Amino acid sequence: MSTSLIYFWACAATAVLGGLSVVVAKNPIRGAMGLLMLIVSVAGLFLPLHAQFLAAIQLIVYAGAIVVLFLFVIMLLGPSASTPVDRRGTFVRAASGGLFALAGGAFWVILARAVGTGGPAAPDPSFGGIDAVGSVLFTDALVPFELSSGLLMVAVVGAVAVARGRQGKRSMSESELEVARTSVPLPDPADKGTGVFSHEIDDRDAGGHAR
Amino acid sequence: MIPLEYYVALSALLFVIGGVGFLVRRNALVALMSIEVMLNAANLALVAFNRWRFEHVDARAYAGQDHTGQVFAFFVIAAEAAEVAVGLAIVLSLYRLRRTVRTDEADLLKN
Amino acid sequence: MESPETPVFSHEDRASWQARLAVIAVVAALAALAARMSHEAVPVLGAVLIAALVPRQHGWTVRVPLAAMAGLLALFVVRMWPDVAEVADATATSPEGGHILSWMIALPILGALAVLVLPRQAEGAQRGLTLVVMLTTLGMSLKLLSVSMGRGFHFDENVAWIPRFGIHYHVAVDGISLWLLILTTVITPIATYASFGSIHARIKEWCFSLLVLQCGMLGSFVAMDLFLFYVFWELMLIPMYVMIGVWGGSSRIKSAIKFFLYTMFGSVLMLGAILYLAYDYARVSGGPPSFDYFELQRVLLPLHVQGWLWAGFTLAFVIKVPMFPLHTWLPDAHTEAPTAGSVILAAVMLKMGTYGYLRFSMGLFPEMSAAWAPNLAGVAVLGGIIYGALCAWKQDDAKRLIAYSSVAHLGYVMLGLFALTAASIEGSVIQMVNHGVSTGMLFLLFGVIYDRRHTRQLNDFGGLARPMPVYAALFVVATLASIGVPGTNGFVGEFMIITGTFASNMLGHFNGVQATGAAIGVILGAIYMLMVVQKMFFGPVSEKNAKQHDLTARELLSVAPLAMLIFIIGLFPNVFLSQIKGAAARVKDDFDSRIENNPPPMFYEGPTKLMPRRPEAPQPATAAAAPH
Amino acid sequence: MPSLFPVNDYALIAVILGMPLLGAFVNGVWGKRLGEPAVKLMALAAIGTSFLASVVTFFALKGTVAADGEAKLVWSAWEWMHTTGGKNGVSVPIDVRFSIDQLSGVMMLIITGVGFLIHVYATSYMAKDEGYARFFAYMNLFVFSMLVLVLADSLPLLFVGWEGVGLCSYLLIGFWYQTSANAEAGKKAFIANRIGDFGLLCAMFLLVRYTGALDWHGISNGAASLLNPGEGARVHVWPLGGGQYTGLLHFLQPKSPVTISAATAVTLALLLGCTGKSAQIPLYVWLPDAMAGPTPVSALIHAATMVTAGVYLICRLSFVFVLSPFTMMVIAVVGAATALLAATIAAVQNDIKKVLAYSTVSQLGFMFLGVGVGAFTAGFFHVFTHAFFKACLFLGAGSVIHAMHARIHDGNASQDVRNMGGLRKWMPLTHWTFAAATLAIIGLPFTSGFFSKDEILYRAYVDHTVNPMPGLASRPHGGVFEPPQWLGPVLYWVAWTAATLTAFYMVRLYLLTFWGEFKGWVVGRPSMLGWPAHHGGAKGEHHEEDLSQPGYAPHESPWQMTVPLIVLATFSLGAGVLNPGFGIERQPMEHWLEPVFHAASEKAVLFGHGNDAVWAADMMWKLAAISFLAFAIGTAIAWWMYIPSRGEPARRMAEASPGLYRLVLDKWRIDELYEATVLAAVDSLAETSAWVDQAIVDGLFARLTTLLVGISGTLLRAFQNGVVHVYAAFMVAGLAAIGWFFTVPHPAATVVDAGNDDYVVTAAPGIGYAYRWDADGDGRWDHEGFEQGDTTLKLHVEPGKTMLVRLEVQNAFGLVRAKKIHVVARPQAPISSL
Repeated sequence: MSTSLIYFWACAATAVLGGLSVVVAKNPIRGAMGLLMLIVSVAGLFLPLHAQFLAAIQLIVYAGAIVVLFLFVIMLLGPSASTPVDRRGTFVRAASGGLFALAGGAFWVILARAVGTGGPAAPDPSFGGIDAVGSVLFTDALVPFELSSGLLMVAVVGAVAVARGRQGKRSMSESELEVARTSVPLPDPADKGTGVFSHEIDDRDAGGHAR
Repeated sequence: MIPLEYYVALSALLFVIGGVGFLVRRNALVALMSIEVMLNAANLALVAFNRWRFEHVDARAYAGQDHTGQVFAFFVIAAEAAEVAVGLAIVLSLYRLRRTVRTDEADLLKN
Repeated sequence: MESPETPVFSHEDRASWQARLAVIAVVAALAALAARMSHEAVPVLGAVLIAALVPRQHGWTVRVPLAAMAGLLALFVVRMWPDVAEVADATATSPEGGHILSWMIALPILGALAVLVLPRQAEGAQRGLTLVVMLTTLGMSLKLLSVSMGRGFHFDENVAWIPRFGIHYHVAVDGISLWLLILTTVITPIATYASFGSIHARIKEWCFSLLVLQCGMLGSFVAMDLFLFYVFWELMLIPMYVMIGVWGGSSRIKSAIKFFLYTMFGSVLMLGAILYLAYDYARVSGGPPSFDYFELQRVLLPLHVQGWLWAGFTLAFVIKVPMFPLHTWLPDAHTEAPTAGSVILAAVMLKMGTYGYLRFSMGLFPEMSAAWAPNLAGVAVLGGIIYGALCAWKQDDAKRLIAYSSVAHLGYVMLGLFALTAASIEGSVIQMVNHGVSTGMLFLLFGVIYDRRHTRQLNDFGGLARPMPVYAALFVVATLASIGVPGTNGFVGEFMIITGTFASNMLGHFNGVQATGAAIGVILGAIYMLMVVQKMFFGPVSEKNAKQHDLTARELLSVAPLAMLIFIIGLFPNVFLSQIKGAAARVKDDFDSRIENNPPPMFYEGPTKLMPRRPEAPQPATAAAAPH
Repeated sequence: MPSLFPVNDYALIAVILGMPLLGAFVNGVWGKRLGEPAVKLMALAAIGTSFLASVVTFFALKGTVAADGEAKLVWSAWEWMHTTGGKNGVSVPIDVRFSIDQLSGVMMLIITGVGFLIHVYATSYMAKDEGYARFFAYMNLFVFSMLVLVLADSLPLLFVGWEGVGLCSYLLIGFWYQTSANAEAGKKAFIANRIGDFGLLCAMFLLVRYTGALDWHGISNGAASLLNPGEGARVHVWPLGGGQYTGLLHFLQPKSPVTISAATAVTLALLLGCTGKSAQIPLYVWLPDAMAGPTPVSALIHAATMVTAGVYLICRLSFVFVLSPFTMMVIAVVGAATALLAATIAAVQNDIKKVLAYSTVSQLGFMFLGVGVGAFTAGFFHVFTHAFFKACLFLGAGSVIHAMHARIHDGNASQDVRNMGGLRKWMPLTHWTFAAATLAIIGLPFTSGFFSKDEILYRAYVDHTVNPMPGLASRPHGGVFEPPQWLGPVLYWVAWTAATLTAFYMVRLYLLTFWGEFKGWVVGRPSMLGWPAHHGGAKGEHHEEDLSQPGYAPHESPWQMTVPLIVLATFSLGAGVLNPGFGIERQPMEHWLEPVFHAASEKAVLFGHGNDAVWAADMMWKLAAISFLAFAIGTAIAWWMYIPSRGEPARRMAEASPGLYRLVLDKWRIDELYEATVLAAVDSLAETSAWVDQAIVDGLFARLTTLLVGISGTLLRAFQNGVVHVYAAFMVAGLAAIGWFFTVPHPAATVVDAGNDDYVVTAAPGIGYAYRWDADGDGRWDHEGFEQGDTTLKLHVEPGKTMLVRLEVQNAFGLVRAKKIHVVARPQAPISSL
């Protein structure tokens, strides 16, 4: 059992654990931590596959930015971020989950059969390095590269527009008011929201126009 | 050396976990996170095949063909970042409107 | 038909009428003398003189264009007179250069764009530009007549457009599409010129849609590449939808949508069939797929496959024709369409269906066409000719009546195509042109009375012959052409179709019954058209009709060429038939060569097979031809 | 003269045809501006020159025919069109060719001659009419169309004239279109003619198919093929489509299909056309209504020329008609029946023009009878004589109506015989010419009517038509149809009664009009009181005259009207001399027309009792006596009834059986019969088809589809319940289904013909598929395991042999599904490139 095998099994175990915790955790923060664990272990797996540049990117972008963003949002939402346990519609969800697992398994069988066996031999060291991937990035994959920059810009602008809410002159439109009024159980004033927005909620009550 | 099936099996498992998570959990945030899991699984498969392809296929359509998998994974990450940003923004505005993140509540588009 | 206030001539006018008669005698002598000198001059001179003298109330602004029209048509007949020793049917297609067809398609589109550029207020400029573009297109289309068509394809242009999918910009004209092209380039300017009298809102969009429509129609008549044909087929649809939807009558939106959906439903199935055929060709020939008509003609498909493809194509064309079950969009479209829209829809767009069936359904799938010919001929006779005429008889809305009469007339055309003898194909091609001329003229005339009385109900008119004698005379001429009285153009087509149907062996033992049914159509035609003439022109004149003034200059000038064409095709059909004869014979021979090997009942069930190219097909596009 | 106009390019025909056309065009277009005198001059000049040219042509024809009987003067203008015909679909040219032979020569003379006289008559009859130019334009156009009909050298060109005449009669009957009744009558005439044209159209496509030609010469050459035995010349009548139907109701089909010989089919179709145009039994209803037109129109069109077109066509195609004795019998029977029916109706009519109209129908019945029994010359000679005396009668009636119109303006009243009487005192010329024509029509011996009608009666009794090619046309079961022996005598006696009735009603009409005292208005000097009322009225104003006031006596018509009357009267008396019959050897008409009809009658028309000429000869004098008896009885009864007893017996008979009298007065209610049956059927069919089109066809394709789309829309909305998980569940279900579809093995293969007999069979690709072939079809797989890459198979199959290939597919999960594929190589018939 060579060290690489052990190394592989370790990373695989942490990855699966992380994944499970994302799914199972009651509290979203534990989920975020599980996600972090998953991302780090996947980055680890990239190294034996000669994808050093990608492992680095994974750590920086994923771990550094996306998981942090998640945590940030979870903190914003506070306790209501975790949804109460709700038994309704379990059958539908369980059925779709099971079906999905079955499809995943079948897919794996086909893929394995198509791929055939045999482990990879050691390529030369420059494979997967930053200069190799970088050169490809800026020659053949230039167009997707520029496009992805555009994509990110759009995403940022979108996020700002969506999340900015209505600091502007218009209060909630009639339909939103009506919907908000009808279907959401009124939180009892005692339950002071701990989320960052909680101040906003109280102001609105005080301002009276939200009700 | 670790044969390719191991990597493929792992990515399939992770993918399934992410998928089940997305389908089962009612929480919007967890849904987003399980998408992350699925995408990571995909990245892992991409890189694994990229590595495996180096020996088994010698036809080079163009010079940089060795790293196609990795470049593709790179762009998956970029797309993922954009997706999460917007996703979370939506969750926030949902929260502001309905003060919950339960996906059942977000049914404004009902019939 | 004379107007009531006849000046009573007293005796001292005797000198004036003697002078007039002397003039007539001199003119007659002059014409006789010219006849002796050169045969060419006489008809042209005669036509010019007669046309100049005919109109009564109108000044020289009407007489000169009328005379010019008459002179041109006479020159056309004399110049195009088929010399007895018909030139050997040139199968080899002489590659005439000059890109005439491409220019004919491009000019309307450029004109359309130019109209868009003009300022919205400059309505005069827009109208002028549209007419100039259309007339130049007409001038160019006359160049096509310089070549005697024979059996092959002329003015062939073949350039690779999208090589990967084997799509070529391939246009060519042959005996079948020649007269339809010229019908389009003649009818569109007439309809446009007439429409400027009644359409006063949104002139710019009106001119734009007319020009785009003309481009679509011209394109689909010459397209020899199925993809290109489909592009023009769809291009044609939108402007007509807009014309009905924007400038139409009361419930125009409903009819426009109905028209659009009917045709779209058919053409979508056709698209599916085209794609399957192209890729089946690729599979069999090993190379890239090809949408070229002559390449796809080589594909011999097994029965069941050919059945579905043929059904896809034929459904699209049957809806367009329209034939019996799928014809209900036509009356609605016609009642709501503006006059010019109706004229173009009836005169040219309906021929798209019949031309398409002849060119594509029969060209690509001869076996299935032969198998279904008897049944469809039955539908054409019972559902089209007799049913259409009976429905027309019971309509009290004028335009609906003419729409149903179009269903009846096109029943004849389709019967000619199903019968598939040389005479019946020629008859149906010439009948397509005839129907265009006579129904176009009827719609123009209905437009005249609609602009005055704004009603289409026949019972509102009565005794119009007294206040509007010239209108009544022209209407009777159009009615005679529509009924098919010999000497007018209607009879030529009907006679050839009926005799061709009886002499056909493609209709099983039903050729007798089909021919008799078609002949019965002649009676029904007389019944409903005379009912219209009776209700509109004879009988006591009601007070509202009494003070209607006769045809204005614009109306007379737009109807006159069609009236002349009615008699020219009626009396000298050989000028037209000599061009169609070669192509009709080619279609018949192509059919026979395929049907001999697998006559209808015992069909070809083997794998798809590629057959050699047809001799008359123009040279395939050289692969190396650099795309323009 | 002949040098200027060679026989085969006889340009003078262009003048004969061209002048009326020029007249029509000039009057039609510039009539208003030219003024009445110019229009009159133009019209008369056109017909006059055409008449002169006809006379010159006639003499030229006489010269050429003297040399060779079969010769024709031919002028071909241009090639009109072409169609497919004959056995193997050869192209049959149809060109604008006119030819004059003996038959059309005589017809040409009648048309232009009588036409010219009627035009002169019309110039004064229509003097004050406001549509003067339009009238003469139509009259000239009519003469042109009639000449085209008569001079055409082919059936389609005849059809041009045929429809042209129908069109002109439509325009002329509805000339005074202000009153819708006239327009209605015009429409009825055109549609009735159109039904006849339908018959002609069917005849044309039959002829072009079986004889392969449409011009007279071509048809006569190909006429034999109309009758050749076997399947060739049989027309399937019932069951439609030749009995291929093997479905549920096939037992309804007769054992052997009902077929008739092509000759009978063609001739019956032609007969339908002729009855339409010449107003015989089924389609005669339009002629009496056509009296709504001006009287010169009735004279020209509905007496002299157009109505005889049917008889002309039968004479022209006599060699085709003779091929089917059945049709000859039908023609004879139709003719006799029409003669009798029309005679009975005419006997009770009170309108002078209606009586003459029915008399025309009856006389046409005689002509059809003559032609039907094979006596073409006799039939045609009756056409010749009838043209004169019937035109003279109509013009006479016109001048009487013209006179009555002075004070009785109402259209019907001025034509009612009961308002007339005793006009012989004031209108001597009209009276004598009318009398002469009456004597001719009732058959006074030595007048033209006597000779022509008597010949027809005699030949009806004696002749017996038989198929000229008995050997050829043997029907599958038994010999050729032959009319029964007793047919001749029956036809004779029917015709005899009709002749008697003719004599009766013509003499009755003559006596009521010209004898007795004037019943119109009190004749005397108009008193001063009534002066303004009478003369103030402008011509167009239709106020009712106060008839009790005395008014001027009806005055004689001007010379333009009486001169033509005189000419026609003399002809109607003297024309008999051309073909007296009765064994006199100088038969100029018979000799003149012999070359035209000998092709038809030489073997087909025999004498009765087995062609016994002696029996026929002595029967002639007996029959002549009996037919004179018909004339005598009819005249005597009429004279007795209306002069000595002043019409009392007629009134008593009317009271005795009012129902029958009313029935006959209403023309046996045939019009109502048609209304109830044929027209009602077509009308209801039209109503149902219009309703079906609106409700069912439109409903099915337009409204039903919109309904379906609407319903399916609402159904699918129910699935949008807003819960994201449900959507996700659907997505996963979709994914699973597609996954299942792709992984389940689908064994499919396509066969491609790779040329020179080898075929490539390619199996359809799939994710993770493995294949196993059995190429030689021997049941054992080529090799045990499944290979993934083994997707194509190349086979070499000789033509005519069938190869069986089996394919088995295994998918990624080991599921296996087998499939048999046939590779068929058909007999490789050489597909010629052309």
